[in-house]
Amino acid sequence: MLDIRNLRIEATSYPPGEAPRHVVLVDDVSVAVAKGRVLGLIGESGAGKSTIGLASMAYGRGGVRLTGGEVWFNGRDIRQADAGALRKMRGHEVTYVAQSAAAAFNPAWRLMDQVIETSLLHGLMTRAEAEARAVALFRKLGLPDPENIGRRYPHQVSGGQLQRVMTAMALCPKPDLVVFDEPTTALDVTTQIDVLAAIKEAIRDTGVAALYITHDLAVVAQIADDILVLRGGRQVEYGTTDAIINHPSQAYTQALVSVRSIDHVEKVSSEPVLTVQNVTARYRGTGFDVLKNVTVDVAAGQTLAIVGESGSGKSTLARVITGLLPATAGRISFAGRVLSPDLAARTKDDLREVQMIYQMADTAMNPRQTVGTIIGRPLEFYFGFRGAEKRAKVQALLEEIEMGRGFIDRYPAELSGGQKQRVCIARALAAKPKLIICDEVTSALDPLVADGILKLLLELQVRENVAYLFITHDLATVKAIADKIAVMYRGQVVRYGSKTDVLTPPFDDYTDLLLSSVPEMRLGWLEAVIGSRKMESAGN
Amino acid sequence: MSSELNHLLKQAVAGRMNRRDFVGRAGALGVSAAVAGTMLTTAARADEPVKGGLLRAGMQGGESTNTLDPALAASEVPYVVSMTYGDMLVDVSPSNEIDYRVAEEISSSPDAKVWKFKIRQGVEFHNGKTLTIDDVVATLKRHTDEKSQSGALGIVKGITEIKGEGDMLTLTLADANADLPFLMADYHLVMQPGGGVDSPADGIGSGAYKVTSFEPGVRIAFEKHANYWDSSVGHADQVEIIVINDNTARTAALQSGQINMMNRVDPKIISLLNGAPGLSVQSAAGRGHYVFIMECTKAPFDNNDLRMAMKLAINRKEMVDKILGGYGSVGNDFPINSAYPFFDETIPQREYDAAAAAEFYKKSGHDGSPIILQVAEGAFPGAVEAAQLFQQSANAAGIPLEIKREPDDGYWTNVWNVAPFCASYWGGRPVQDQMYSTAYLSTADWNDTKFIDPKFDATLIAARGELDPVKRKAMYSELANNVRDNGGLILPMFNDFVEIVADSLGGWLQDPNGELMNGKALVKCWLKA
Amino acid sequence: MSRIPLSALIGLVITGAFFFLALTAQWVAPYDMAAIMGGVWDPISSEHWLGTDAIGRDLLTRMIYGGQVTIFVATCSTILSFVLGSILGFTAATAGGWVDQVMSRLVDLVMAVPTLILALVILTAVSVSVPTLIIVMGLLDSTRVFRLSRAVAVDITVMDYVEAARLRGEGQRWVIFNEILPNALSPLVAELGLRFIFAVLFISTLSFLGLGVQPPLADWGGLVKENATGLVYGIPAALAPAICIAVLAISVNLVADWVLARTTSLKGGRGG
Amino acid sequence: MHPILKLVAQRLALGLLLLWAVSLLIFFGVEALPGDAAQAMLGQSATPVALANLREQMGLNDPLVGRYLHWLGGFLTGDLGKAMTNGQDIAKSIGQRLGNTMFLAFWAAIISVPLAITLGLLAARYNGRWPDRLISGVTLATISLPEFVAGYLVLYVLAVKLHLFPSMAMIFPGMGVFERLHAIILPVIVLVMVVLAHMMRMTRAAILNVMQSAYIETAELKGLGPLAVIWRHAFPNAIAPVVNVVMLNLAYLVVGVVVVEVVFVYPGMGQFLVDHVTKRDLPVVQACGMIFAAVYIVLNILADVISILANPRLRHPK
Repeated sequence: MLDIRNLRIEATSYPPGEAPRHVVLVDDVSVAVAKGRVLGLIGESGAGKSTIGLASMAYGRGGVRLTGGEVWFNGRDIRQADAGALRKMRGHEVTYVAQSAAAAFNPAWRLMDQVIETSLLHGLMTRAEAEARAVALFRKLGLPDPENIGRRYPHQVSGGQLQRVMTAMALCPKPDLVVFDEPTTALDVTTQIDVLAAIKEAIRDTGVAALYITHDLAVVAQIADDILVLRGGRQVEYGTTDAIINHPSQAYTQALVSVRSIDHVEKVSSEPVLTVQNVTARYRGTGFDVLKNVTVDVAAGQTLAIVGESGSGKSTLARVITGLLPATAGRISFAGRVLSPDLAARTKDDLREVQMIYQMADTAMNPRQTVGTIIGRPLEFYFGFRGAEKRAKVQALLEEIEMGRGFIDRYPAELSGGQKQRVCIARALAAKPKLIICDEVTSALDPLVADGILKLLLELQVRENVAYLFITHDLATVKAIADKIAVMYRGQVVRYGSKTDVLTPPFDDYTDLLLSSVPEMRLGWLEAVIGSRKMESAGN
Repeated sequence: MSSELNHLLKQAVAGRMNRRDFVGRAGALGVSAAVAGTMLTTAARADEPVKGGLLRAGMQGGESTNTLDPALAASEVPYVVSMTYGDMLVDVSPSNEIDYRVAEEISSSPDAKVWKFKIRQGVEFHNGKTLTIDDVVATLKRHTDEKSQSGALGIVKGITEIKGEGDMLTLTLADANADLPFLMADYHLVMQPGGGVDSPADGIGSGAYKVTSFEPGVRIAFEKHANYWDSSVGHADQVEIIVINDNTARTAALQSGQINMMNRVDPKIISLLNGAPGLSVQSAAGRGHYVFIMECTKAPFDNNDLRMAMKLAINRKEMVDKILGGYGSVGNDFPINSAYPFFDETIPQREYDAAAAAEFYKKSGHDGSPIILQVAEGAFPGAVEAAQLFQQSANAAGIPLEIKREPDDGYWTNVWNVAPFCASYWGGRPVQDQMYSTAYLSTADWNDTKFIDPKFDATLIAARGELDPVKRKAMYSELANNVRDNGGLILPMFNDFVEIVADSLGGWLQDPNGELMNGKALVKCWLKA
Repeated sequence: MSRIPLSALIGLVITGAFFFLALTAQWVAPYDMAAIMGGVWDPISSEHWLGTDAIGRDLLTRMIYGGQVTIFVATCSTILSFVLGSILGFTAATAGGWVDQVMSRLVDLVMAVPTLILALVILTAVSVSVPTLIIVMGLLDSTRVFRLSRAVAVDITVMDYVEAARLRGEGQRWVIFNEILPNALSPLVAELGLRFIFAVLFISTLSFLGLGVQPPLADWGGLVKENATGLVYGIPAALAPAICIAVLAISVNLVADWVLARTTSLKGGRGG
Repeated sequence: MHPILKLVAQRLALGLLLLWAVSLLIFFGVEALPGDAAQAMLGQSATPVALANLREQMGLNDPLVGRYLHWLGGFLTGDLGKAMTNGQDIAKSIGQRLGNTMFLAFWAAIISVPLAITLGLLAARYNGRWPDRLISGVTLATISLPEFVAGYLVLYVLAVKLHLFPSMAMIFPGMGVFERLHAIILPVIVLVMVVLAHMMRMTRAAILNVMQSAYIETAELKGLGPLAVIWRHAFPNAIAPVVNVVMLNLAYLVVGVVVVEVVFVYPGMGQFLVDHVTKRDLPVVQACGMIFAAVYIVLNILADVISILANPRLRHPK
């Protein structure tokens, strides 16, 4: 039904103030989707998977153009089709499920109106029929209160539910093909699994073909019939899911499959550098505590991983420790001394010895400062290094984070995601801290890159004997790096101890849910988990 | 017919040019005398008064702060308003004779100290009430009351007793004054029911038109006063004054036919307008004059040689051309011109004479430090430019004249009558005595040149009581020469009233007594059929 | 920087030319500004390229000097308003809390009274001179700059790198001048252009209402006023300065638009 | 209490506070200026005696604070007092002028607002193509033209040369609506020229800004046509900024038209205020200032409320 032959996609980008750049996004990719089949497109960011997905709707973002090959859909080459014909096709024969439903829904409209918009626009059915179908889909996708949820506005619905509504929107006009663009990436693991299941079921029942785009092989393994592995716009490997997962032939694919291969043996606990005792905190003007009576400590030169889903308060804990959000109760002592709860009241050394690395490296660096300035500032600020001396030290640091001295005069915009994060690490190191707070430092990165960062962090920990407070929602990462783990849920620590203790049964319900929700790279895992959960719920 | 001939004809009909001149200049355009003559007569015949219609004047000089109280009238619009809805005892005719209005007969005691005014019968106010002697007395009393803010206070304060019996009003004066009838024509002295004591601003008068709508600073509308006693005036059914302070807008309004006449024409555009179809420029030599005043009591101007140097160092002709666009006449350093009765034409005209000026300047022994002339735009139109011209001519004579520009705001309070040397404007007065008494008598409030000369004062007082015209003229001539040669007044120019009327307007006459035919244009003119 | 769109290029050239003339007026102008050397509104001739003005001064000369006054006053007041407005705006944004509240409310207060009226009230009383003009206009305009720079700064202060600087223990001045200012610059520069135009139009309007600089000095607005009466008779004298105002405004606008276009891709954006 | 009502209440309270502050500003501001009503009125004929008389009569000799409180008392009881200069009842005289101003502003707005928004949408639709350039170019020119120049040009061409419309916009009581409309055509044209550009550019900018959002892509992938995308999906989310700039310009139409009034001799608030400012007629200046400030504040509140209503997040909190 969809048949892409030696597709070539190019784009011209206009960086402000610079000469336009000409880039090839996708080159010589051929792939086919038969009716009712699901094709998984996998690859890192920049692999061109989304571009191909949109290409199958003959749509190009910004200056993107299809410059070669053919895209046959329902028996016609849509590269030749005119705007009118394309418009007829889009939203009717092919529909699209975007990565972030929260952004992809028009905030000014009620959900129902958006869900049925295309069905009415293309005159496929009457409003009544459309709404009936929408409600049916809502129910199938396991949305609460399917009759009325359509009357809500996007902001009134949770991210997981929005993603399902989006799926319903895509399925409503009875399309032949649905393009799923990372539909679960933005979700928490525990939510992701449900959405995943719902999508899979919906696809099976409606019998549509699907193009499923993701960077997470484990996820795609659960849902796709065939998988196309992409890298840098070229196809690496193409085969059935079973073939790709169990017998990958290409080195790159193997790397993807065996990702998270770091085995980190936890160190024996030593005396703590940071102790957080019965800390409670709330934001100004709000009525409830975001942190309730939290007690953890970080041993010198070791890593405490704080695990939890969004809203569990793990990032808040970081803000409390740094003093950005003064604790209302409890006490934080660091390197033998008590830290004042308020940032303003802390000594220069307090500030220096606790450093922070952010999730979004781009917003963590001033776009108007060079790498040299960014890394150099702490050196200057804390140790008063200037001029050549400072420059030398910065270059030393660059070496340390495995980047060339040449980067010293670059601007953040000129760096890749991984490089940016490394620079942030260097900036933290420059202060010679005893503790670095890492807030989701890898979650914005592609798996392989993330691995690199983790490895670097581990090495640095050994070399500099610095402790990490490692905040993440990704258990794989935790397994890879932590010495101790604290599981947080709704502002409280529900499970806390050494890695092995925390990760070995018996579990409390939440930890169990959390652990069981992490996608595993084997076929049928999804069914297994869902099945077992059903049984449990049936059991009690 | 060529536009120029057309223009000449208009001028002639409007009375700006006598028949002989017209025929002469028409001849210059190649029109035979006979043709020109007939032309004029036909044009003139087409000039009989026409009744009815709506007459509109577009005027500068009105603010939304104006009031209908004639006592407080200060700027042009209130002045014309008073003249339109109100009558005084008398008017002054364009030819400087007494034109009887509410009074129909005047007589005085030989010493000109007691004056009798016979009040006209059957004059009716707009509210239907008949005007009585009591109204007249009350009106004059209101203006003579020391506490009133009346603009006429200075004029009538010489009156010691106001008496009315039957139809005869008797005014007794402290000092003799042969000009009293002229003073009674002052536009503040509008006859009001009960003297307007209770409601001065109700706009009820006895004039040819009654106020129907008063929007200060915007529009004042009148309609004919049906029972007005004098049928020779008040031709239009309705008249309107529309306040248009912006020059361009005013002219545009006239051109697009929304108004029939306008005051205060910007001299710059006159040359452009002469050619314009359907309009004619009317200018009347008035008594208003633009002046630079030196205070004779303050250094360095306490030195008459220096004063003379300054007087000789100004180029009057250039000023008239550049500042007044030619619509004015050169001054002669005394505040009187031909518009006044008893004017002495024989007094020699003072010319610009750099050499003589330099001479006097040397003689004065001035130390050469800059002489500061303080001036503001508001002093008179083009004051700053005039000052610049003065500076150029004075510097040419080696006199270190410098200009200091002052803000308009508060100029009359903070600079005029305070600074030793500044620019000013005088509107003129109906008679010489009044002009001199207001600003040159040693004791006058507004003696802005601080000209103090007992002999001058004595002659001025004597002239007031002098009923013999010949003697009187001689006296005034003496006063003029005195001010001219010893005073602190530099008078470069008298400004004309320059106005534009549409051809649709009939009955226009030149009147030196004030703008828009001494404020009577709406009352005396008519719309041609 | 390498490729400037044609429109912006034109804008730059013209603006540059105007500023050049303004700077070199004394040498470029053919005659003395105040010298009366012809009749009233003489037509265009070889010795008077634009004819003469309402009292016979060379119009071209008047225009060149007028440009000098207009541009000088506009520039100074714009600079004043920016230095004042942006510093206060940034302070308000970074300080936040009651400081921000007080400042913002005060600005609201001033803005609640129409600018022109405010200017009229002040200028009718204090004697009008170039410095007073600059100060009055600068102060009045700084309120708007305050609003913009505050908005931009607020957008920036939420960035992680500002938080990082705070965590490092940097002081207020460093945060304002090293973290915020560089990123707020481009939108501000764009606004600078627009403000400059408003200043030009504003001073022209003031002069038109008779509250401009003092004769014989005259800015373009004043020149329009001086010669406006001629307009009704097709005397172009008034149009020349009017056109100058418009052309200058347009060309600066073109440049501003371009700067704006370049900055929208940037974090902080217009900041409203 | 519903958050919107709450917010409106807050804004109103704040507005009143602001209004009060404005009254202080104007009163003591005008007082601080050199010169006073008596001086301004008497002008050249200001003898010390007359000055003293008038000051006494105008009550300029009473203590400042006392006068302010007296004014405030009157104002709160709805009595604007009488003008110092001509003793006219302020409420009455302003009422008429305000009516005129509103009349002019109303028609200018009726024409300019829809026009501006339509043009803005078009410009956004053809972003970067010739319609956009044309529209932007023209509006740019109009925004760069000083009001009085625009005024004179229009006046010269339409009134003096072509005799199409009256050059003066005289309107007065007893004039029919159509007469009035005919009278104000020119000033309306000029005002539209003045405010159009600003609103149009903001509309365009706001739309283009929204066009960056992901849901616009969703809409396009739904197969909607460009205009449908802009009108149905972009515009509803661009309302807030547009409304704000519209309100700003409406306020301008009411409080900022002095120049146009001067050029076309229109009896509006602006000219009225200027006259009294130069005459230092404090009560009138005060009253006008309050009205202007009130207009500005009310319009701002209105803008806030509308943009809130346009935003479901605030309209329907979770």
